Amino acid sequence: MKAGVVVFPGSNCDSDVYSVLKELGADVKYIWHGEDKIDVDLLVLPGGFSYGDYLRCGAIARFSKILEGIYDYVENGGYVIGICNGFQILTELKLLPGALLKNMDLKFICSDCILEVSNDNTFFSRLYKKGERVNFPIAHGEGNYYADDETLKELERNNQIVFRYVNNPNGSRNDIAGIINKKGNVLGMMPHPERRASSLLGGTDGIRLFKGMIESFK
Amino acid sequence: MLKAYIDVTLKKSILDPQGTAVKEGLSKLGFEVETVRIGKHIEVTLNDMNRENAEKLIDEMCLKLLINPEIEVYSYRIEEE
Amino acid sequence: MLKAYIDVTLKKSILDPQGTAVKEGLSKLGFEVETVRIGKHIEVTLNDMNRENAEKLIDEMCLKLLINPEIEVYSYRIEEE
Amino acid sequence: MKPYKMVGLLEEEYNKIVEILGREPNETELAMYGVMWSEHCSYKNSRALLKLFNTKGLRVLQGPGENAGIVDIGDGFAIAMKIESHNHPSAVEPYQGAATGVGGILRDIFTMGARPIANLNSIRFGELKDEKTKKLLRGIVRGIGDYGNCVGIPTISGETVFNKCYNDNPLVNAMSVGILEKKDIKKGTARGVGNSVMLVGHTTGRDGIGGASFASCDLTRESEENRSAVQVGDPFMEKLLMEACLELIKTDCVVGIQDLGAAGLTSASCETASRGGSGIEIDVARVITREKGMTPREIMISESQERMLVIVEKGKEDKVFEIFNKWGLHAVVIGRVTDDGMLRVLENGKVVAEVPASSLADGSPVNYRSYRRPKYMDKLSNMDIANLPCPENLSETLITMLKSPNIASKEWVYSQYDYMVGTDTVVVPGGDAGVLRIKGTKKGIALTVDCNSRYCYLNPYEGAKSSVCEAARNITASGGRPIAITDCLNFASPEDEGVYYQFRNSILGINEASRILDTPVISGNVSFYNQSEKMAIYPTPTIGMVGIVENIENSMDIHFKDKGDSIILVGETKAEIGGSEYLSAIYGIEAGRVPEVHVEIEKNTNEGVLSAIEKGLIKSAHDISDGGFIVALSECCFKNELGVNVNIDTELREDIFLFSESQGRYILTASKDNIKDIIEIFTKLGVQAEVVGEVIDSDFKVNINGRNVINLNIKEMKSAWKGSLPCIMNQ
Ligand SMILES: Nc1ncnc2c1ncn2[C@@H]1O[C@H](COP(=O)(O)OP(=O)(O)O)[C@@H](O)[C@H]1O
Ligand SMILES: [Mg+2]
Repeated sequence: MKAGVVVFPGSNCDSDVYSVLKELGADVKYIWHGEDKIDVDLLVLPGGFSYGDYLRCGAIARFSKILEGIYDYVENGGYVIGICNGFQILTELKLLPGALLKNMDLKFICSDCILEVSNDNTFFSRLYKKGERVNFPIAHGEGNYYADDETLKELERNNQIVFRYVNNPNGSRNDIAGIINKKGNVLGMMPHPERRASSLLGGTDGIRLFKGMIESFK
Repeated sequence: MLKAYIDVTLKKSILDPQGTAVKEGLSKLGFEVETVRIGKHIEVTLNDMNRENAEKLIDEMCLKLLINPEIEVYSYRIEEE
Repeated sequence: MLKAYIDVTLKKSILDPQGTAVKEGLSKLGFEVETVRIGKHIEVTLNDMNRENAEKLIDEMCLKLLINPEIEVYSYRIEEE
Repeated sequence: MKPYKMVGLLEEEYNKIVEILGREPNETELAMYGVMWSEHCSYKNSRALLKLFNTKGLRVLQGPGENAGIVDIGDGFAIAMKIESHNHPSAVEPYQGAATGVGGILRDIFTMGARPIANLNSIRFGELKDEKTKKLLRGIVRGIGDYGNCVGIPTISGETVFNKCYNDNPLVNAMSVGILEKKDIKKGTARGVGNSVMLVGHTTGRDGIGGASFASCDLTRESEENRSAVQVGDPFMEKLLMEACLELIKTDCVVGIQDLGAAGLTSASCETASRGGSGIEIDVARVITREKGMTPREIMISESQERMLVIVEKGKEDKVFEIFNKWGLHAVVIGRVTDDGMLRVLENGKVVAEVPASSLADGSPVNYRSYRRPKYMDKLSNMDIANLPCPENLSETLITMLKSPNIASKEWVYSQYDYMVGTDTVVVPGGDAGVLRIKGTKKGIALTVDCNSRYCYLNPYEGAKSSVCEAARNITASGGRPIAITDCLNFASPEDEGVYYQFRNSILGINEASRILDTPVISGNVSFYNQSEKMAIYPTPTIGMVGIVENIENSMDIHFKDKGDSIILVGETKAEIGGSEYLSAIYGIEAGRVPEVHVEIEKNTNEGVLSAIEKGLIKSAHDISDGGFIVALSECCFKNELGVNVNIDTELREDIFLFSESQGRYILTASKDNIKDIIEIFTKLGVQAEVVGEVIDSDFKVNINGRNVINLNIKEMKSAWKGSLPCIMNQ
């Protein structure tokens, strides 16, 4: 599998994801936001504060050169994972429905966070078991997932919710922590699986997400 | 030159915890108010052009970048500078 | 009921990183504008009172809580609801 | 008002300037002297004493005098670190003041060629009763968090202290730590006639004009109206600037590099010139300004953030343009290096200021201030505290202690900081020191900031010594060997003889501990005039410390792990509740004799703890500080919700044993099999260590001389401790 981690001005979890993929033996590279060709099997939109997140999170990054071709790429079955800021960018791109609002208590939250796997039947989550609880840390100020009632119903109906918070930390509707598009090749999630890839750093729950993706290509 | 004053607020149907927090803050200081909503205020200075074009331009900017229609609404006024 | 629409912006001499970023964002989309400044927009609904009192009240709220006169300025209009 | 007064200078200082120049300075020159000779930039009231510091050591690659100090950690790597105050700006505009404090300290680190890898902060507030203090706490924490989070630097440790002496003067001390390869060290030096002087990063505006002199005066009404002195931070720009500078430093075109902090372009240019023994000529017309019509004076002293001065080898400017262009940043050549030792400022080719660079940088008069032991000290330290009644219900007393803001969990604070970004944080906030792994090696570093300002108030010498020792214990408990100090000396007015006594004795205290522990002072900062008309802050010499964890697998946290493990108390408990958190929180008294600290014993004790850790004998380690044995014991239980059964034999009164803050103590746990070996280690070192109990399920039971004095449930204690700050903040 060829993976590419996009570097926007203001990305700061780019090297964290890169290292995890690299350690797992993936063929991974950085992709500068100003490049114009997506020539990988998996595109990673990493966490951080692209363009300072100054207007709305992800609002400006969405117009990066590299993302011009993302609709075609997704249409043709290319995989995309957006983590934290990456999730925000995916909603701004409308590749995923809804939006991420300020956390309910208005504070940035960094902490461990227990999630329940709601859908284990995706390219991304296949090494987890439905109902299983995992600990991925969160670190965000605007992770409060919002979609209108209609959209929520549809997400539920199509089984598009992949991860849910066990103790909702930010006010997200339906405890949503991560969702996938209908086609099943675009995942957006607020928690950081890349921060749980070593027992030295508190656990390895996150590593299966990356392993799962890599193994799918073998 | 023209100046557009744009106000962006969350849709009515969406909770505004920031507004609620400010309302509470005001009440602690003894100011009792009915509601508070908080949004963004954007001032854009444009080169001279006719008003109609300016309005079209501002609408376009709002819809493309300045707001997210999923969650926000906007209004504006344009003045000569 | 009265509604006050308050706009809070950074003082002119103070850097507005948000505005700068948005200006560049707009320019990438082909919108060339002179300047962008971003501030807060606050809507406060008050119980009925005379306009003069309402203005006094809003001024007080602004200075006490809503703004920091160190770096921000404000303006507002009041309308009947 | 006399013009020199307007820029904050004294008559004799003005006369000295006239003498240096052989003429009257013009307006621009005077403003430049005003900012450079301000207390904040010139250290005129502290320089003489700072010379006393122990600054040398085998590991020291760069001591005080540069933007940050650097120590060697082996394997070709070095650590740069520095702490700095942003007290005054944060008092006036908490969010931006604290944010720009973080921004400034980060630039100090990457200026040295180091990539910032961790931030720390020490923040101090008045009593958490009134809305004003809560607003400060909210704003300052958010400011620190937003800036560091956005740049992507984890904030891995810190301290948050409340005391009424900070009611009008909150303290914000920001510390940053970076890593670099030894060969990449860069300095803020201008050399080589004809080399280009480039200004990179943000544009220059009118914000923050006069900030340096602002930081050097009392917080009176006048300064509250002093409106342009606050700056707005742009962490996004900082991130880009950091990446661009680090990329640039890897090329061969940089001769010197220096951030623009207080006193802006003036200080960056005169300091680089002065360090390099050269001169600099710049044309302000080339500086990109944010506003039209800025005067040379304004451009020279603007403190607009996120800017750097780079001295570039002649002919290699294009490389700089290329890199900065890629990151979407400005870079302009504003001048060149000369050999006449002058800082010459031109405007479109016309000279508007011309002064000897070194006279600005190092020429200010040095004040040898007089000092006298303040009267309150004897009165307070002789106060009789032995006759205070012992509380009847010590369980209740403990709960009250756990809820008191100084003891309560600081999660409300540090959960607003991204402490994991970068995926190197091995020990997270909430314990003793924070620990980071160093990728590509087996090593880690441990980091902490500490100061017990109540001790320093009652006895500056012992208090400062204790603060160094506490920092060293925090490092040790995390599995690190302390190697260097950065200090931030926060005091009231140096013009007050009593304050100067506090200042002098604090330095002597730091120095003694630093020599014995072999932790040289490699960088630091002084902040005076932390006082209002009503009160002065307690002397607050904040100690930032770094230690090496030889094998990162051995890093340690404070949390009890398994039922049945033995609890070991290391060190001797004496009747030392003077200046304690107990006296303050329960009796409202801040007096008494502060605990004695014997640095030699501390050193031995630390050796013992470290050796037990490195041999893999123990499972948790926590030092005993604020709140004494019983508070430290409680803190070890919370994370894994385990309890204790502890039996103490002592001659001391029960409350005194439990809450005494005797120094040099730790709580360790280990499985029963290892106890013999551990005790032996300490016995050999002549350090007291004994098993006092064991880890059990969920009850917290303490018996003294066979009598049960505390009987609580861990869940109940934890909710008191954890819920306290959020509860107070939401009231
Ligand atoms: N302002 C802060 N920033 C980051 N971490 C903090 C802050 N305040 C407290 N902490 C965390 O909480 C821990 C406990 O604080 P404290 O009781 O002061 O510790 P100690 O007495 O060991 O220095 C600190 O070691 C640190 O990890
Ligand atoms: Mg400690």
